[in-house]
Amino acid sequence: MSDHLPVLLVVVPLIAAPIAALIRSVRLSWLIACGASWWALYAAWGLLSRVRGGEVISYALGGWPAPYGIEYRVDAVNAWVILIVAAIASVATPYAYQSVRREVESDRVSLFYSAWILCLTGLLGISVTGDVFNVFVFLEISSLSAYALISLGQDRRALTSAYQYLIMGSIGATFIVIGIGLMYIMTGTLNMMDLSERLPAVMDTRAIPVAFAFLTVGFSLKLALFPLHLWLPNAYTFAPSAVTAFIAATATKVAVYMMLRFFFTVFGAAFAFDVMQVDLILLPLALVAILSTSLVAIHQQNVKRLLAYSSVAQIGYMILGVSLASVAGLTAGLLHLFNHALMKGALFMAMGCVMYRVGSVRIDAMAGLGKKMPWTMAAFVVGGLSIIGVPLTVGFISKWYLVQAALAAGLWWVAALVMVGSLMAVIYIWRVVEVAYLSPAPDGDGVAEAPLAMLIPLWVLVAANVYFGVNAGLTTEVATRAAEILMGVTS
Amino acid sequence: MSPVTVILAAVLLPVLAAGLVLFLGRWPNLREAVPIATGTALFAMIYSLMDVVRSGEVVRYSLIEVVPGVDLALHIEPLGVLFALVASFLWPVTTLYAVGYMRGHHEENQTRFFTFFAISIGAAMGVAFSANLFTLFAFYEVLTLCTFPLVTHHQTEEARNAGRIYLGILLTTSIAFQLLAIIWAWQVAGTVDFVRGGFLEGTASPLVLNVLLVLFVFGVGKAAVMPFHRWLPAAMVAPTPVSALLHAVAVVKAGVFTVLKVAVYVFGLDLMGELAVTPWLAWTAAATILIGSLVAFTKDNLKARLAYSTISQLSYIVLGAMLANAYGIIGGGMHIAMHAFGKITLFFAAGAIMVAAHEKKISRMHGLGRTMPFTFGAFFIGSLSIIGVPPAGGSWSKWYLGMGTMEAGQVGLLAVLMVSSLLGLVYLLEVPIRAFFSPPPPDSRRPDDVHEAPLPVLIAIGITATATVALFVNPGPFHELMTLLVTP
Amino acid sequence: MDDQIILRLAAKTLIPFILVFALYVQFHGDYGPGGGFQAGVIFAAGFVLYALVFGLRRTVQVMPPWVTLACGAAGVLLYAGVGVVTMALGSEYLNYNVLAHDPEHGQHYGILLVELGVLITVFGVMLGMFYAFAGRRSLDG
Amino acid sequence: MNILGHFNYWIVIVLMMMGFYTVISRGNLVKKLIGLSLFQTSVFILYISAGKITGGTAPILIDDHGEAAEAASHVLYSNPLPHVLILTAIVVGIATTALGLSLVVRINEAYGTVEEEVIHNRDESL
Amino acid sequence: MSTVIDITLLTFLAVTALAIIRTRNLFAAVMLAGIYSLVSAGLFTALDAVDVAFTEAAVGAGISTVLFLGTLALVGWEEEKPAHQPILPLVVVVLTGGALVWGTSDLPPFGVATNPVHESPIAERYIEESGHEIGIPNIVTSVLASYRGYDTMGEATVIFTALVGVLLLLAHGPHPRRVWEGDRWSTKWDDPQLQDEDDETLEGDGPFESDSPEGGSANG
Repeated sequence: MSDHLPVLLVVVPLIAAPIAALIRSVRLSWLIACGASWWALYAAWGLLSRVRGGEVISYALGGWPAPYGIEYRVDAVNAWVILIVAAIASVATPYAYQSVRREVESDRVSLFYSAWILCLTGLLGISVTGDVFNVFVFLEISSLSAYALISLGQDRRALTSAYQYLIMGSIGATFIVIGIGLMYIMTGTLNMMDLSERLPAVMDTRAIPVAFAFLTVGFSLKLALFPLHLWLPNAYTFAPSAVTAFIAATATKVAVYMMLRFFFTVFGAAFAFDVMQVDLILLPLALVAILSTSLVAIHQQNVKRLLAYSSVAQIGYMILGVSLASVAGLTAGLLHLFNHALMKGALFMAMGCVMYRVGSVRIDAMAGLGKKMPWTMAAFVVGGLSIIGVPLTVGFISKWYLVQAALAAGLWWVAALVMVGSLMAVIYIWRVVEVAYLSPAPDGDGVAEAPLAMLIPLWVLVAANVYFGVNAGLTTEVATRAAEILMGVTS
Repeated sequence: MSPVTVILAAVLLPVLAAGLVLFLGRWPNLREAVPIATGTALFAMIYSLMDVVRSGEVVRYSLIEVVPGVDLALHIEPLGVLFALVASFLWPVTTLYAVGYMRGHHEENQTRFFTFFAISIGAAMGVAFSANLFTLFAFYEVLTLCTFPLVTHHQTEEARNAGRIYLGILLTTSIAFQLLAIIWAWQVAGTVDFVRGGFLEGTASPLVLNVLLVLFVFGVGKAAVMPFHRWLPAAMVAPTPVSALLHAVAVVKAGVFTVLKVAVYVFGLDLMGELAVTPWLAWTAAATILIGSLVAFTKDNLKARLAYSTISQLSYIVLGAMLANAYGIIGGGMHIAMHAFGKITLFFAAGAIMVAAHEKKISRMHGLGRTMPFTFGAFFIGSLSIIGVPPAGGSWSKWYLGMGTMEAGQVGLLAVLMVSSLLGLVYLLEVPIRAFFSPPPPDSRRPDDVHEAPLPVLIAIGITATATVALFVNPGPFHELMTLLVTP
Repeated sequence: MDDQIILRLAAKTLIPFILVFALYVQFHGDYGPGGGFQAGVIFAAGFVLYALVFGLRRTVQVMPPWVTLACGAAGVLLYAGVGVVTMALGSEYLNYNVLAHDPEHGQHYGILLVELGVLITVFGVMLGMFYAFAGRRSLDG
Repeated sequence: MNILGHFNYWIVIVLMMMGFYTVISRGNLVKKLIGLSLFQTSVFILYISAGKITGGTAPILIDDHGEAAEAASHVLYSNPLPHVLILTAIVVGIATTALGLSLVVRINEAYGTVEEEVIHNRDESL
Repeated sequence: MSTVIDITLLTFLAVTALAIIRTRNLFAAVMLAGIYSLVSAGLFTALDAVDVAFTEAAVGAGISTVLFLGTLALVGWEEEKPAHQPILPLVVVVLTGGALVWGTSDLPPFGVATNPVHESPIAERYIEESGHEIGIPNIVTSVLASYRGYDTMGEATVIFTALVGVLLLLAHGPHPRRVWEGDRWSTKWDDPQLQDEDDETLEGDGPFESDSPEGGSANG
């Protein structure tokens, strides 16, 4: 069975989704979702432990060898992303039970979990495949289910933000299709490895740079790179809490992965950075993203929105690492992929707990929660410290590598600006912490600590934030290995 | 007990004590006995490290490798032992004091207070024994964060604003400057492990090294070198035991300790002496000394005056480091201890006055010396130590610092030290003189039943005042440790 | 009312042909244009026509909404299931060669089954969507 | 020849851009979706154009499958792969449109309008 | 000859697209979009893509039109006049289009058999080998269901996802909200005019029924 692990990773959730939709019992469909995500985690770990040493797993779907059929291709890079997605899913799904019961009508919950699993399926499918058109198909599975999940928020603005996301996401996907089409017309192939062999011959045509540009714009839309991030704050703010925690921690990460895969594997770093000089665009955009959206985050009154803007800034950190186009920079970016998933997952889950008890996530609604919901707010503090980049949290590890990569590239001012971004994080996180701990609570609203079923997943993520901040050996090893693969460096 | 066990215990025992405090929250006497007992045991254990230091044995313990090449590690060296000795001695004393103070003041949330207090000590111990810049930075930040709840203890608007300034300055400087400097050092040198004589020499261009030194000195916000000193007066809204132990001893000394450690173990005195920016930093410290003293003059609030005095005195130590010679380091190191004992005595006294007479303003302390002779007597002794005159310990450190300026050929700096001492003479001694020799103001609405503070407070004041004098008679381990530090 | 009768009569005559045509499209897909997807759409169109002429309520009685969801799910499961079977038979996922003794027949069976899966899914989804939109105003049409 | 050889592509690009323009310039949510499907349909034409061989025929083997292999060498078939891709893309397109339309229906119920500007104003005033 | 058909159909498409942009009658726009699909289906036939043409006709002109009309029946038939002439979108579109024209200017010319797409071993294998590898004449079906059968499974999953999404949004009449009223749950229907995130109150801890018996699927 372990030979089939790459495909089983995707197919098991894919089979679970229709079953969950048909089952009328809320609990059973939730259990199916849990099972699917835990399976994914198991499979992801299996894949990662096989490719950690540098092995590449290739799986020919339908028995047709690449490039004639669709190939699943797993190396340390996507095994890493798959692990991130599966790990977050397997924590977020147990968490969802209570939260969803409170926020989604019970007669929709089965379908909700079906869409949830489909979203997971899509994200895993994108990450595991070695075929560019297959990317598009699974991208749409994850996107469509994400639009539907987001639209289920209680505020009516959930609908408009889902619509906005749908339009921008579809434009992005169509751009990607155009880019894939141009590449296909120039080479006649869709397999990533095959493309990477055939593209050099046609690199000096005009079509390939344009294909590159369209793919870059398409992925930037999907990963919410400034200034194409406009869909993200609304979507994260108004989606149901569990959905926000899940999607915020995974969807943009997978989009970053796709961008990496196309830049480094399909086109090759030499083309992307020496010919196209995409770093000249990405680096400034990343810096502007970090600074401007952190500034916007500082002024938010709704904490989920605040965290959403913070996400755009954090995506800036990842892209910053990518734009350095060095092993160190990519390591930083890939590390932050994982680390940011942990911290944002924890923060949004904490907000889900607040939503569950208080019914609002505005800052003024947090007054006195430090005492009333001590575990939830303590989790928020740890997650927040991680965002800030305090040592002994994962955020610090990311920052350490990112700054070091910037300094190694001689960009001391970039390193300094990264630090400024951290300081802005101090402000927006501490605004919340201050209100939670130093403002008196309104009397007698009977707010109590969130249920254990939500607290345990939340604290699993918090513990991971600290554990991987203290013992980053595994994460740095895999991220470095993945970065070396992308850069084509053999160690 | 092996040295490694001791340094591990030094970090962990206070944290365990914190857990126990939290657990025993409902039984106040038991709860407060925990830190006193732990602290005493801790002091005894750390004192046993003197032998290790004397033997010159290298003791390093790596807890965990965080990222490849960087580990969370502790080690034993003279400067750290000195800092740990001071902090561990004063912790139980301050706890004793806090028992009297907090109860006398009817403070709320005492369990939370004692818990974070203990954690802060653990963090300070971590700073003292850290074996590399990363570990140092980690504990430094933990110390910042754990003291935040103490600063904002009263949860008032004032406390909240103070907390913002406190955290704002300390985190800003540490993240924007210190962390950047640490990562930069790692980038150029490939290591962050403390090595006697430094590890930066020859790793980067002089320009980069100069920039690094500036980043380190200003990045240690806890050293309160101007213009990053505003957090210290702000932190005075905290209950007095916090001001006494943390903002006169543990937190601020963690700052200047870092500066000294960076000078000795990251740059090395030789390299420091060569860098163009070092004298400039010395003069920045000198300016802080003078301005701090002058501002202290204008403060009528006793704790504020002591805070500015602290700012001024901390820069003595920074100055010592920037002199880049053995005398400067010895003087700076000893001043960590001497200033600690002197200043804590002063803060204890200030708190005692607040508890017993509810007075904060110096201008309203006329005649109080007659009802509180013991407190004001101790205040007098503490003042002498800060000013640097016998028979108080402070005279030793000032002597060495003066020698250091001569050695460095900086007569101007010597003059600054002199002037500052004169200023101290005036602004500190004003308090006991008013208390003892002025009659009570006629409009005084002071209650008639003012008498000395509660007994635990007095015992604590007695201990620190006695120690201040004793350190003049015999500067003992502190002098020895610093000599060991500078003699290869 | 009279022309309604004519309409209904025409529809009643037409719908079976539409459904048969759908099946033709399905099974002729191997030889000419067509296949599961087109057949599914046409099949659904037959029911849509029924609903337009006879009203949603009667259509729902013939083909309840939950059946459409079940069809949508069942088709996907059938498709994915074929893959699982090939895997169980010791080959790659969706490698139809192992479904029969010789690869060519295996491919035939496999394609037949997965096209059937597509037909069922597409039929269910299209009709289900139509129900959802049309039912938005009221079930009585 | 070159101009003629690319004329096809260029009209397709004009079509694509008309759809794209409709999506990003129109305030009516339904119109946006019409534009989106216009955009996508035009991209399909780009793909299919690429698969065409002048003088070729639809990729359906004309002989009985026994002799298909030999037959294939005599007949020029257009490339089947783009067709397959576009079949998938069409389905994805309708899926997106359907989901978008159901969002529009719900937005209309929640706001009483499907004009972007009006919706924006209503939420601002909240 | 076929080039003439091509050009004619493409020109017709452009005119239709222009009309769609210009008209503010949504019914007309939907109908024109249907025509657009039909014409492009014709174009697909001319380009030898009969399967695609069939599907485009069924979906673009059929299902899609039905769904659009169903929506319009619910939301109204007229589009409002835009308040101002959108300049920015125009710039974006011109830039994008310009980039594409530039990029396609050295694309292999249309319809030439030596283009990489046709020379590629992949297409060659499909055309030459599928006859005996798969054994059915329609190569599109072979590729669709076998060579790239996994994509098609993804495609089936995509539309299933769409159904799930549509049902989540539309299956149960206007969005009801369940509110705990002290002793029991009651279903409240949103008043579109009165809803505010801040007003949302989720009262205390009500006894949720564990598995609602009526819960579940799409019985509309």
